[in-house]
Amino acid sequence: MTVTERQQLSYIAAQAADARVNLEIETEGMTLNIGPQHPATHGTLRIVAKLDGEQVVSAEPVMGYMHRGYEKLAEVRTYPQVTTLINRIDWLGSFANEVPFILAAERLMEVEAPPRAQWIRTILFELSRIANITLFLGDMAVQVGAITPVFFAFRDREHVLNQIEAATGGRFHPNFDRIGGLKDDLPAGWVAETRQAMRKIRTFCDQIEELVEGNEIFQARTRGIGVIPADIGLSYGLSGANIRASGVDWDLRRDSPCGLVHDQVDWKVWTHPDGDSFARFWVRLQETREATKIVDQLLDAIPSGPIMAKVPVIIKVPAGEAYVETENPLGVMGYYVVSKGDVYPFRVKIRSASFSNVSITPWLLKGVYVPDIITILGSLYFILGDIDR
Amino acid sequence: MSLVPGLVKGLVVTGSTIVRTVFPKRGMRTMMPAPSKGAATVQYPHVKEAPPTRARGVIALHEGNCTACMLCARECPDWCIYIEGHKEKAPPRRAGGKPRQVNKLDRFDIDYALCMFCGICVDVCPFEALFWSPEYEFSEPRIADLLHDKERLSEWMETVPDFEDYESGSVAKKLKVPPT
Amino acid sequence: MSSTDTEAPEADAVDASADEAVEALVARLRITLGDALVESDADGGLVWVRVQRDAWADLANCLSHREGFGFFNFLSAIDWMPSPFGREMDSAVDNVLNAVEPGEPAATETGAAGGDTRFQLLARVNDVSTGRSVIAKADLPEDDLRAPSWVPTYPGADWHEREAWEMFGIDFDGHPGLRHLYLPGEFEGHPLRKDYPLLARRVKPWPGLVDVELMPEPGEGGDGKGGAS
Amino acid sequence: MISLLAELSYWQVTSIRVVAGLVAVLLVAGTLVYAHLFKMVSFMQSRLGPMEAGPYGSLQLLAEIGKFLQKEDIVPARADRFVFKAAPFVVLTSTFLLLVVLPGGPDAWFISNDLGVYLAMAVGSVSVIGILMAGWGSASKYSLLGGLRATGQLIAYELPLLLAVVGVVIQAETMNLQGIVLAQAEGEIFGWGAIGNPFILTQFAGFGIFMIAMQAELTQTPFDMPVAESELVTGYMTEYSGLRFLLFFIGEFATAGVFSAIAAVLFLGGWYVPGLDPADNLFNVLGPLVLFGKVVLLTFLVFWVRFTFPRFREDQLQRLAWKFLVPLALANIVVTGVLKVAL
Repeated sequence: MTVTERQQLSYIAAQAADARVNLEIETEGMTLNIGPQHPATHGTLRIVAKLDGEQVVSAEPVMGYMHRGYEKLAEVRTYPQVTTLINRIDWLGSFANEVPFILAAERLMEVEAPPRAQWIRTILFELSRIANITLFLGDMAVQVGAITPVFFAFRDREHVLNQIEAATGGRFHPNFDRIGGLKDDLPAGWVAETRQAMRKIRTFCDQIEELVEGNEIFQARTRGIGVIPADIGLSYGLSGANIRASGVDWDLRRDSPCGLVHDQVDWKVWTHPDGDSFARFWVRLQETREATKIVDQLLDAIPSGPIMAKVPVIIKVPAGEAYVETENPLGVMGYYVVSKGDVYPFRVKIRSASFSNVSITPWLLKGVYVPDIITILGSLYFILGDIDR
Repeated sequence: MSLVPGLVKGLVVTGSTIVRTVFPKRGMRTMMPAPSKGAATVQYPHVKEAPPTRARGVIALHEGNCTACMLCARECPDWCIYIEGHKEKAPPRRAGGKPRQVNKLDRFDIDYALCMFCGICVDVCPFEALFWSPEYEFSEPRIADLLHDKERLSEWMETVPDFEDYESGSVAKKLKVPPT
Repeated sequence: MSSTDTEAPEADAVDASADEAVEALVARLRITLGDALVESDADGGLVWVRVQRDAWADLANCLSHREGFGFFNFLSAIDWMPSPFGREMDSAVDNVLNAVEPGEPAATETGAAGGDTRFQLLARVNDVSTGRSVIAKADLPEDDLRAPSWVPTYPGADWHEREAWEMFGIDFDGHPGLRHLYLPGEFEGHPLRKDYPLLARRVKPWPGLVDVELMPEPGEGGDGKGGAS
Repeated sequence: MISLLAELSYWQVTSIRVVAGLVAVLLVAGTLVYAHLFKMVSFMQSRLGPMEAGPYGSLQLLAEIGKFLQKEDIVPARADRFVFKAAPFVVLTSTFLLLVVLPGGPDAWFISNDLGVYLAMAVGSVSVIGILMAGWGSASKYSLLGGLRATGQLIAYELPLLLAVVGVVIQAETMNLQGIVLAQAEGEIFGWGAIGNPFILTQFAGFGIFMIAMQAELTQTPFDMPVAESELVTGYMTEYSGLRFLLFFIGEFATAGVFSAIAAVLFLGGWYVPGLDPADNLFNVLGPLVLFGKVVLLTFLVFWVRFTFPRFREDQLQRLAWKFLVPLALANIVVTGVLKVAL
């Protein structure tokens, strides 16, 4: 775990600012309610920030404005019905939400999807990652004030969404994964179109690199802001690009591939030693590029065959407990499924990435300026549905 | 760090996007501005993008195939399908045979205000009575009007496209849409 | 994990060494925690350890500081009581509501690593450098739902414990501020307990209940995917 | 033209000037909104922008105005009502006052004041008071933060703005804006006078500083912290609705136009185009159009930058102003002064 000098310095600076805040000038604090209706909160997260001037003394996220109680709802739904719900957890990368749940159920049922289904699953998994992170790349820029990149992101994400829709029928809520395989096979011509979409995404990444990442103002706004040391990030449960940006070389796609075929292709896990907002942006940009490469390689080698294993008509999952986690666009997402041999899961614990990722904010926001709250929240990248579930 | 400042590169990116949007054909070679071709957006009510054939726009009902077996209503995660039916004697298939007992569909309503467009009902239907149509223009000013009955659902049957061919390597059976 | 490994012998070898590692880990934990470690289980890459409630914080300490499980994954709880509301959709079953003996915990039916009480804490930590992980469990007596907090060890447990507190009513000693996380402040009840009714399923009759004679075997649609494959 | 005006009575001249002023502000603001905010930015973002109202959406602005006029004029409960209501007018007043010193042709001007530059710089700061009033009077924390940011920022950027102009004043040897245009029209660059002497060529450093400071003065990205949609939810404008928001909106674009016009006068030769006689009566008609063209050009630059760049943080902005722009502007003055004396 490399904690660079810069990271340590920024960390010390942040801590010092924390101690300094109310000593320098004895002023009365102000409480600023950021959200629940605020452009930077991606929905309805609310941050109650106690300010001294423009400096944050303490910040406390308040959520639940969108709590839908999926863990309770899942208990009264059959296994195929649950995927309908969990599509809506991280609504920008919906397909990726289905995968760990289906894999957990498959593990309990001891069935395995045929290779073609695994392949297509992985492709769609990566496509939803691209669709998700593409929007982040534009959104992060809009958080620090540049308006145009987010339109580029919406424009080019469309190509990926079109492909997801052409294959699954749903733009945002595919509900395509089934226990034992997939709902349907790919339509003709899909592979070629997806390749083209991947080319467009790579062009988009180049544009973002020049428009946002290389921009001196963007760097001034993000470098050294919101530094997360690796060990602290881990103890808060940060995952995905957030922790890789702190130098932790950990990616479940590579380290424990379960049910997905990431181990069949040649790709790289990107890390950044700095742990600041810029590093998180940079890692995600590289990840998007890498994902297009993964998709390209997978498209070359989709095996032929069925897309559905033999499963009973009425799915009753044998009693047992299973936990499967995958490296979703936002980080580690896992489902702890407890079954009692019924058509309903007895208990589903949804481990969503954003919930843990955002839990570090009270620690992270101490001593920063108001604009940096937005930068840090933007760079942590959460989806409200993924926090509130 | 490259020699060209990132600020300038950014301006070039946005500037060239302006040029590409206004002069979509290979930059400035043809000097006719045609932004409506260069833009990524379409003017919706005038121009419509065709959704893919698989798009889950609205559920269409092939009434003749429905036997009111309730499977879709039971499997619906949102409980948004309402079916009522009764049994009826139908004339025999062949002359001289016994009269058959058929289930007649009285009511088949889908409450699209509740529907999550998951497609489970279409999947579980054993008699091929439900189909996805890419039709998406069925918004209503009042939420109660989103409860559509079987007549309306049957109208959408005409917009159901044929199933596409599968990508090479597939062994799945291609399905057919029954003629309305 | 093993389910996707294509080469069986190699997978076995991996499994064998993994099993040894798990055993060694459990043995080390047993040395530290002694009798407080009640049970352990391992299956397909997952490791469960069940400890006594009082050793809950010690377990976290041990896992974090000695064993290198630095990544806090999640913390939650399970209510093992079978739901008194039946399937929540069939009003016929619903009517039997009162006939069902409520609250009898099916403790013997609990899953991996067993359990004795209705409520069970559930947490998971990972070691990102080696890819190991442990799922921790602890039984909580129903009349005294409290457990030591993990926050001093894993600061990320803060919100998870708040969630468990409001969803199951479990108190965490040493937590810096147990207050509502998702639910409004004046909310009453603990929604994820099995005896908490899900109103959405009760205010409206199940539309699938309409009495129609069963059709000739719905299964004849083939492999159950009906019109799809 | 001057002879024509001389024959009219005072009230007639005044009304002509008022109408001209209104047209100059509203028409310019409207054109800028349509050309830049609606169309240029849309093309930059691969969209078409408004297309429904009028051909290519050209009447969209009217539709927007109609929409704003219909909306309720909400005053927050604990707001300082008078200050809150007056603030947009103060901002707009500053814009109109700026216009007064602008020459549109050899005889087409409102007032020809020998302290024109001085006046422009002075009344340009009045808008700060309006913004601070809006920020304070709204009784909203976001507005207050926005207002305070605006004040700190505008004060910081008045200085480089002023210092950048000093170089021009030294070179033109006058503070009369009309005189500055004529000095550019008749001047020569080191003895070469084919295109006159647009000060952008000799005062390029001053021009750069002026444009940066102007961007900050107009609170456009990368210096838009006072409005900062993603942080402060449009800052001092948060609580405004209806007509008063519209006034802020018009004020923003009109000020952009007027400041660009000042920049055009100071650095691009104002209403003059090279090759013609500046005393030609033609310029009384052509001049405003030429000036307008230059304004569109400069505002294009302003909005291009605005919609491309992210924004600075407040402390970074102050650092840029005090540590970079002010010293550079001072150095520019010194060099200009030395060259002026030496040559």
